[in-house]
Amino acid sequence: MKSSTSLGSLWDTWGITAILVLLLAVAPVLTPDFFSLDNAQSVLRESAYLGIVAAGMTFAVASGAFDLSVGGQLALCSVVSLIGFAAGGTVLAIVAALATGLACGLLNASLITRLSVPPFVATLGTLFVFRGLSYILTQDGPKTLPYDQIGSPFVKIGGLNVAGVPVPFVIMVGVFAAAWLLLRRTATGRRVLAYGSSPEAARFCGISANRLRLFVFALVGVSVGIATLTYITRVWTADGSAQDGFELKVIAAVVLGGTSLKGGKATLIGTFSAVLLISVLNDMLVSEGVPSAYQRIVLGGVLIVALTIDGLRTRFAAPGSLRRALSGGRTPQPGPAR
Amino acid sequence: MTAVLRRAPLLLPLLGTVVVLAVATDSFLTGANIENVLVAAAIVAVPGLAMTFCLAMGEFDLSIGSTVSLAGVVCCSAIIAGQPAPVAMGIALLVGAAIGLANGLVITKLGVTPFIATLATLVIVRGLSLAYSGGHDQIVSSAALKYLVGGRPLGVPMPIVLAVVATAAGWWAMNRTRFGRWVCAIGSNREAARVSGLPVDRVRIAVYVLVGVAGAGWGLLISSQLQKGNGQLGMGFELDAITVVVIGGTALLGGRASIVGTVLGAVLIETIRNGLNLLNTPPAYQRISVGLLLIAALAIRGIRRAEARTLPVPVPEAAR
Amino acid sequence: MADSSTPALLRVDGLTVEFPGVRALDGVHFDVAAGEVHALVGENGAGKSTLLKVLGGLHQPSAGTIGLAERPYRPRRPADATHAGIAVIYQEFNLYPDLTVAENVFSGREPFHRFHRGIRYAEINRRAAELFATLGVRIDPTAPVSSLTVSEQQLVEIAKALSVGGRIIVMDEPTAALSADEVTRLLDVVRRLRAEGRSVVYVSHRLDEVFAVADRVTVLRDGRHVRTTALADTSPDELVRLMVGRDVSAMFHRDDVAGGDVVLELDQVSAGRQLRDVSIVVRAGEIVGIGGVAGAGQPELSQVIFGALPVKSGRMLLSGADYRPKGPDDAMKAGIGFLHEDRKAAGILPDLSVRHNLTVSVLDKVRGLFGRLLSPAGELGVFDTFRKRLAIRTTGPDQLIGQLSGGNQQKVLFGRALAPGGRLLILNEPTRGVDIGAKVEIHHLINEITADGAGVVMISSDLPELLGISDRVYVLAAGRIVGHLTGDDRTEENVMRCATTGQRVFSATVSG
Amino acid sequence: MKSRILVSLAVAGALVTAGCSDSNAPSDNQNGSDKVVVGFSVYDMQYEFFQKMEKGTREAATAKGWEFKLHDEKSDENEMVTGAQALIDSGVDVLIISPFKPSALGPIIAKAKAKGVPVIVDDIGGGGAPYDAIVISDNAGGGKLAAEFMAKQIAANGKTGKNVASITCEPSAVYAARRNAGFKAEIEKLGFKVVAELSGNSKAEEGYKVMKDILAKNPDVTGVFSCNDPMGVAAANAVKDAGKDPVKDIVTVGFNADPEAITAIKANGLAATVAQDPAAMGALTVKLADQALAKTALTFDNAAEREVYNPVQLISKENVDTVK
Repeated sequence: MKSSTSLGSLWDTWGITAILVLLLAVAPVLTPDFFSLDNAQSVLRESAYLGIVAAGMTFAVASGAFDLSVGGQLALCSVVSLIGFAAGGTVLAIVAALATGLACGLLNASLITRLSVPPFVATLGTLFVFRGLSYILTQDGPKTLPYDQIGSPFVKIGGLNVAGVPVPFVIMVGVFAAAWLLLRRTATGRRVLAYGSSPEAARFCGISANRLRLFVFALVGVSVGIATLTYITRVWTADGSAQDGFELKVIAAVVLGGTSLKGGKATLIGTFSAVLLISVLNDMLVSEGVPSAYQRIVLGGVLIVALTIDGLRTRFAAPGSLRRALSGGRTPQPGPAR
Repeated sequence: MTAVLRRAPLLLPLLGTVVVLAVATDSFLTGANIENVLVAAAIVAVPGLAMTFCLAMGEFDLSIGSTVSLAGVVCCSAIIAGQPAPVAMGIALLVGAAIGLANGLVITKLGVTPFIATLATLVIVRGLSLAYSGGHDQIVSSAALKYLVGGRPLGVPMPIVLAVVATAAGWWAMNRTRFGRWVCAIGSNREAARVSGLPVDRVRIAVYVLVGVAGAGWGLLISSQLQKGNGQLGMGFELDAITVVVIGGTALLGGRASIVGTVLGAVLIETIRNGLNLLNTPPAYQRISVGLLLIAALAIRGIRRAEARTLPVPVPEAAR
Repeated sequence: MADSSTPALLRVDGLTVEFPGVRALDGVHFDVAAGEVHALVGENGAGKSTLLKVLGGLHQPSAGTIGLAERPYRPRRPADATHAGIAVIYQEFNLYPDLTVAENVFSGREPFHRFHRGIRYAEINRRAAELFATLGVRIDPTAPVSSLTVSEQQLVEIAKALSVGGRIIVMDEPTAALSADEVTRLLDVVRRLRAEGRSVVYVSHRLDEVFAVADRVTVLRDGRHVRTTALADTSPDELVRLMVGRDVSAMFHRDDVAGGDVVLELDQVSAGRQLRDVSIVVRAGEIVGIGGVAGAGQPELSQVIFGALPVKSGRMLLSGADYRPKGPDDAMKAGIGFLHEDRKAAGILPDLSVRHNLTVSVLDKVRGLFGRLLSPAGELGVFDTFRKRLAIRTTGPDQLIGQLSGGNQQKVLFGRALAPGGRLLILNEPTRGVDIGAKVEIHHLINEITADGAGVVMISSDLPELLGISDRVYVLAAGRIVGHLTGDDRTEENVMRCATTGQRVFSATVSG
Repeated sequence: MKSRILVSLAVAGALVTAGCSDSNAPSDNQNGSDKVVVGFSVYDMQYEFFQKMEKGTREAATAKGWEFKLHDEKSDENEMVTGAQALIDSGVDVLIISPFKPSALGPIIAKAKAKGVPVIVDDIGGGGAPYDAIVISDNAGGGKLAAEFMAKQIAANGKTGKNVASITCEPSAVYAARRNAGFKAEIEKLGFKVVAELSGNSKAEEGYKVMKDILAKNPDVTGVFSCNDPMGVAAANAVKDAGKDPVKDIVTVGFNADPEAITAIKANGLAATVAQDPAAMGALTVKLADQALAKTALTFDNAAEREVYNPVQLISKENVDTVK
C-alpha cells in the first residue's frame, strides 16, 4: 500500500514498537536469563489478559470515549465464569464469561445511549456496580478452580503452550488480528474512526451514534469476556477485588501505544507493543529485584517519557495540527444552540 | 424555591435521603451523627473544591490520592525528626504544591494529556511515598496536628470551619475573580483563551498547584485523624474527589462549575455512606449504591438536557 | 478618507513568513491610514490570514518590518497586539460560550477590586452596554454568549476590539456566517468605527461588501502583494482578475436544463422548533434554491429531508413513493447526498485521509471478496473516480483531509455526497469560505450533476449565487415558505422583501 | 499494512524463539550446585508485617547457607502467580509463599509439583491446594483471645453495657474473616452482643470513619474489635476524638501487633492487640522447607490441612514491654 509517510505518522504507528525493540535489545545485558524459554513464555503469558482488553479498549478510545468499568467487568466475568465451571464444566465456564462480558458491555452502552449519561460517569458508576455484584456473589469466599480439576481443558488454557508459545498469547494474537481486520477492513471499524474524529460530521455521514456506541461498549465487554478466559485459568480465583485498578492500566497501555484520547486515531500495533513493553519492563524490574516502590517510579516515568515524545511532536508540528492538538475547547455554536 | 432547586438541584435528593434515613434509623438525626456526617463531608469537600477548578478547566487530576499519602508521610516524618508541627505541615503543603507544579509543567510544557500525566504521577508519587517512608508507619502524637480535625473554634469542628472558609473562598474565586473566570474561559474555549492572550499555561499550572496543595491538605486531615502517615493512605481517593465534583454538577467538559454543588455532592455522598453504615449494610451494597447514585445524578441531567433541545445539536463527548 | 499624503498609521514592508516547506508571505507590503477602511482580498491561500496572524502576534515573520505610528511593532504574543491597539477578530470567534457577554468583552482585562480581588461586575456590565450603544445594537451584557446568535457573537467580538481601545480593528471574513440584513448592519458598524477615526482592515471574499464599505483595497495572490488601489479606481471584474490571475467569465453560470420528473416532494411538513407546513417540489435535473435570512429554518429544512431531524407532521415523497427516513443512513440508501453548511465542524473527518473521507458514505458498497470486509481496491476506485471527476488536488489518497485547501476539502465532501447515487443533493452553503476559483468550479460541478439527472436543493446566504445558479427559489421566513420565485421574478429585491417582511410572493408559473 | 502486523508479531515471536535456542533450563536444579536456593514470594512489602516476615525468612535461610530469592506480589493476584512461577522457573529448590490470594495457589503448586519443588505456605491461607505445609497463625484463636480480654477489661472498667462492635477487613480477606468469626463466637458466648459489624476494607482511613459511624449509632458500645491494627489504631483514634478512652471507656482491640499498635498500647491509645510473630513464622517455614528437602516426614498440628500453628499472643499494657 502506498502512503504519504512522514516522520510523524511513522512515530504514531511504530514509535512504541521501536522502544520495545530497543528494550528487547538491551534486556539480555541487564537481565541475563531474560530470553530463557521459561521467562519469555512467562512474559507473553502474563500480559495476555491486559492485551486482549486493551484491544477492545482501543476501539472505545478511537471513538472518543473510554470504559472505566473494565476492572469490575473482569471481576464479575471471572466470578460468574467460575460459578459456571462449578456448575457445568469447561463449556459453561466459557459461555458464562463471554455472556457476562457482553451483558456488562450492553448495560454500559444502554446507560450511555438511552439515559445520555456521559461514558466517563456511566462506566465509573458501573465499575462500582460490577465490583459490588462480584462481592455479593463471593460473600462466602472467593470462587476458585478446584485443584482436583487440574486436568480439565478449561484449567489448561492458562498454562498450556503450543509449539512453545503460551496459549493465552496465541489467543491475544488472534484477538489483535481480528481487531485489526475489524478496525481497518470493515465498515464498522471505519465508522468508529469517523465518529471519533468528528461526531457531528459522522452524523451526517449516516453514522448512528447510538448504534456505534452500543457496538463499541459491547465490544469492550466481549473483549473482557475473552480476557477472562486467559486470566481466570492463570490465577484460578476471583472475587470482587480482582485486579483493582485494572481500568487505568488498560487505558495507559492504549494511550502509550499511540491511540489518541481525543478519538479518530487508533493503532492496534501500538497497543500490542505497549502491552508487551509494560510486561517486559515489569519482568526486568522484578527479576532484577528492584523494590516495588521504585518499580512504580520507573513505570510512571516511562509513561511520561513516552507521552512526552508524542506531546512534543504534536506541539511542534505544522501550525494546522497545533490548532487541533489544542482544540480541547469548543468554538461557539452558530445560532441559538442551547 | 424552584429557583433554589434550579441552582442547587442536589438539594432534592439530599432532602429525600435525609427523610428516609430519619425514618429508617433512630440515630441519624442525632447531633453527634449529623456532626459526624458533616465532618466527613467537609474533609472530602476541601479537595473536591480544588478539583472543581480542574474540571471547570476541562481537565482531571488523578494523582491526588498519592499526594494525600506523600503529604502525610512527609509531615509525620518531619514531626518525628523534631520539626514543630506547623513547620511540618507547611513542608507537606509545599510538597503538595511541588507535585502540582510537576503535573502542571509536564502537562503544559511537555504537552502530555492531563489524564495520562496525572496517572503517571499517581504511580510515581505513590512510589515516592512508599520509598520515603521505607514502608513503615510514621507514627506521631502531635496535639497541633490533631487540632486540624479535633479543634473546635467557637464549638464548631475544625474541618467544618476549614470547609466553610474554603467554600466561601472557592465560590468567590470561581465566580467573582479573574482567576476563576479564566479557568472557566479555558474550559469553555481553550483555543480562544490562547489567542486572546490569557495566560493559559500559567492558569493551568496554578490549578494543578491548587489541587496539589488541597491534596496535601487532605493528607494532613487524614494524618491528623490517624496520627500517622504511610504509603498506603489515600488509595483510590482520586475517584472520590472527582465523584463529588461530578455529582455536584460541574460539567465534565469544562466551562461551567458549581462550587455549591461540589459541597452538596460531598454531603450527599457522606450522608448515604453514613446511612448505609447505620443500617449495617454490607460493603458490597455500599459500592453498588454509590455507583447507581453517580449514574442517576448524570442520567437525570442527561434527560433534562435531551428535553431542552429540539434541533439535534451534537452532544459533546464527556471523555475528551 | 485616506490620502496618500497622510502618514500611514500602520506600515508593513517586505514581510515574509515561512512555515516548514511553505512560504506563506513573500515580501508583502501593506499600509493602513488612520480613519481608513482598507480591504484585503485574495483567494484562499493568498496569505491574508497569515498577515492577520502576524499583526495579531500569533505568527512571527522571518523577514520584514512593521511600523505602527512611526515606531517599530514586533508583536510576540497576542497581548502585545492588544497593548499596541491592534484588535484582530478572527474568522473563528474567540469567545467563551459559558461566560457572559461582559466577561467575554473584558476577558483578560477585567478591572478588579484591589482588596478582595473581585471583578467589578457593575463596571464591566455598564461599559459593555455603552460599547453596544456606540455600535447601535442592544445586547444584554449579562447573558451567556452561548445564547446569542452568530451575528450577535460577531458584535461581541467587535465590542471586545473597541474595549481595548483598538486603533486598528482587523476583521477576517466577518460576514461569512451572516444573513443579508445582518451584513447590512455590520457594514453600518464598520462605517461608524471609521467615523470615530479608527482604522479597519476588512478581509472578505464578498466584493460587493468591499465596494460598499472600503476606501482602499489590497490584493494578495500566492503570498505576494499584487496591487493596492482606491476602490474608486477599480471594478469588481478587475479585482477578480487580479485575485485569480486570469479572467473568470460567467461567474454565475447556469446551463439550461429541462426539469424532469418530480424527485422530492414535501407536503405540509413541520419539524424542529420552527419549521411549519413547508411544501416544496424538486424535479430531476433542477436546482432549487432556498433563501431567507439566517435562522429562518434553512438547516432544519435540509436536515429534515436528509432524515437528520424527525418529521413532526406532514409527509415527504421520494419519486412519488412515501419517504420516511429514520436517519441519515436511510436517506443515503435512497441516494440522497448532503453537504453541511459547517465544513469544519460537521463536514470533514479531520483525522481521516481524503480517500476515507470520500468513501465513508458508501462503505456498504465497497465490500470485497469476503462480503463483509472492505475492499481497498474498491475504495481506491471510488477515490480515483471522484478525484478525476471533481479535479481534487491532493498528493494522494492517504493525505489527511485537513491538509487540503478549503475548496478542495469542499470537493471531497461533494464527492462524499454524490457517491451514494446522486439522485438528490442537498447543498448547504456549497461555496462558503472557498476562493473564487474553487467557487466557479463548484458551480460547474452543480451544473454537471443536474445534467446527469439529479435534483439539487441549494441553500445559500450568498444572494447573487442563490439567484445566479438556481432555477427556482423558495424563500423561508420564520420557518414558513413565504415565497416561490421563478423566471424573472428571481431578483434580490423579491427575495429580500419576502425574507425580511414576510410578505408572500409566489410566481405564477408554479406547477405541480 | 499486513506487513506491519507481521513485523509486530515477529518482534513478539523473537521473545519466544530467541528463548528456544538457549533453553536448557533444567527442571531439577538440585544437582546444578550444592547451594540450596530458596524462593520467597511475599504478599506485599508495603506492609510492616510482611517486612518482618521477609526478614525472619531471609535470616533463617542465610543462616543455613542457602541462597535467598525474593519476589514481591504487590497485592496483585496476577503478579503473585507470574512471579512465583518465575521463581520456580529460575530453578529454586524450595518455594515459600505468603499468598496475596490463597485461592490462587493452585497454578503455582501445579507448576511446583511438575518440577518437584516443595511449597511451604506462610500464613494467610492455603486455598485448598496441595501445598507441602502451611504455617499459620491461629486466626480464630486470636479472635477468641481478643474476646476474652475484652470481656475482662470491660468488667475491670466497671461497665455493664453488653454491646460491642467489630470492624472487618475487605470481604475477600479470608484470614481476617476467621479472626472476626473467632471473636464473635467467643464474645457472644460471654454474653455480649455484636451490634455493629462493618467493613473498613482493611484501611486505616475507613476504619476511622466506620468507628465514627458506630459511635453515632451505638454510643453505648463498651468494646470494639478490629481485624487488623491499622483499622484498630484508627478506631482508637476515633474513640479518642469522640472524647472517650480506648482502654477505659470503649475497649479497643486490634490484631497483628504492628509497631503502631505497640506504640499505641504503651501510650494507652489502644487496649490490646493480638500478636502474630511474622519473623518466627518465617523462620519456621525455613525449618519446614529444610525438612521437606531432606524428605523427612513433617509433623503437623492439623494433619488434615497440613497446618503448623504458630501461636498467637494477646498483647496489652501488662506485657507490652516484653515485645521487641
